Amino acid sequence: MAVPVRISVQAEDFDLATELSGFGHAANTGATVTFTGLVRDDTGALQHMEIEHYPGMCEDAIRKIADEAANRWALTDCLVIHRFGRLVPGEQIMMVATAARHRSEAFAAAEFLMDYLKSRAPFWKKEVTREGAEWVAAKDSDEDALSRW
Amino acid sequence: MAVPVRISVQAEDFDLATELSGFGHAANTGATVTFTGLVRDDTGALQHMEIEHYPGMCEDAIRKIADEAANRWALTDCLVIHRFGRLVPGEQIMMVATAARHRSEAFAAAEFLMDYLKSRAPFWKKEVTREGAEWVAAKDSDEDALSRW
Amino acid sequence: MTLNLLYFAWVRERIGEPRETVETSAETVMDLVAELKAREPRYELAFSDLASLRVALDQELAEFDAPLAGVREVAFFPPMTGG
Amino acid sequence: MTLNLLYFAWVRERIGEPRETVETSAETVMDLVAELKAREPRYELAFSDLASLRVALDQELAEFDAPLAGVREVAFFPPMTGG
Repeated sequence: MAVPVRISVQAEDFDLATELSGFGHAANTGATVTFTGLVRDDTGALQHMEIEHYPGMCEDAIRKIADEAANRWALTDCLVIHRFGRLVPGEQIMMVATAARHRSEAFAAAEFLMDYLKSRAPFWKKEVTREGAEWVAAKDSDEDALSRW
Repeated sequence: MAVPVRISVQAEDFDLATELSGFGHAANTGATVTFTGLVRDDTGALQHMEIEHYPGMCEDAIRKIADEAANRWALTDCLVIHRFGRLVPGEQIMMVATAARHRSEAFAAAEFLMDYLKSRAPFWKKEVTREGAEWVAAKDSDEDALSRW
Repeated sequence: MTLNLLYFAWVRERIGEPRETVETSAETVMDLVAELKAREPRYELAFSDLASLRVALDQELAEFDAPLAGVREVAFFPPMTGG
Repeated sequence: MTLNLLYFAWVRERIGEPRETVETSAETVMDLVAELKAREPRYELAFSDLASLRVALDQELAEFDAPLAGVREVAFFPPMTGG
């Protein structure tokens, strides 16, 4: 299917509005969903986050996930942006956007994308605080989340 | 809880970017989800859609739904905009935005809002084609969707 | 008692006006509906299938057997189709 | 055969470099890991718990018993934490 799937793996920040201009404009689009992930700092201790990535594999891995979502839910548009490098609290880490005929398809595809990006896209997060640096551990629940699809 | 919940029932179109400027900026926000509903025209026959609403009840009904979502998923921000009046294909009908600590909460709250707005917010859609006008019938599936919450 | 009645969507179209004020001694919504249906064929038509109707009392969804005591505004409409 | 090895996140930090080229006759990923572990303590440390490691062959996720025939790039890393 000729679903437009756009993917960007980048160090630069992105602007949701700019990225969404022209998104989901097919006449058969009835619903668009966006997800934006941000660097959270619950305790005030986080200085920055460092996101490492596997450049060669990243875009391919994301494209496979996005293509599957696009086909499975007959998306009319699909966008994934994921950043790497140093990010401070409050900064945007990544976003996905999905467009479909109905809301249930747009929501399901966006959640599917997030679940798979979480544990199948080659990124690794390290949190740097005054006390030191620590790699964010993958959660069992992230792996479990895949079983629902 | 002092969750900021913003609601607008309006005839005018809205700009997602403008509405989201300053949205979800609390330090404990890790995820934001937006949903936008658009006037779909699968067949090319739709001339316009007319959305009737119950002015006195609308905002209260939406606020109750949004407050419940905000409390249930500990939202850090919440926005609902719903338009009424005459809309042509491709136009935006409504949007919701949710901000939370984790993605699962932001997604669940957005889907909950949509499910409840669909059959508990006093709006009625009429589709006008060259052949005439028809009120959009509520679907059993919309009512059924509420049972999952 | 005096009630403000509001009609929306095809209920409004069948009755032919969006609102009216009635004097009634109906005790429940159902009683009120019976009174209205007895008035004119357009009400009979609008209220012919209660299963396809919803009612709000003072802007809160209610059941058709709900009492009207203290109520000021009664709205009749088909199932909502927001979102 | 010549293999390009890539290391990410704490695997990279334990081994002390992001990439290297090795000559090996290992038949599977597991054989390769055994060879590396025998080389130096830093490899022993990096590969001490395979359950906490993932491997990609030519940029596709694979199992540790996968054959290396025809492979050019092997990447080792902890479970991914994207999104």
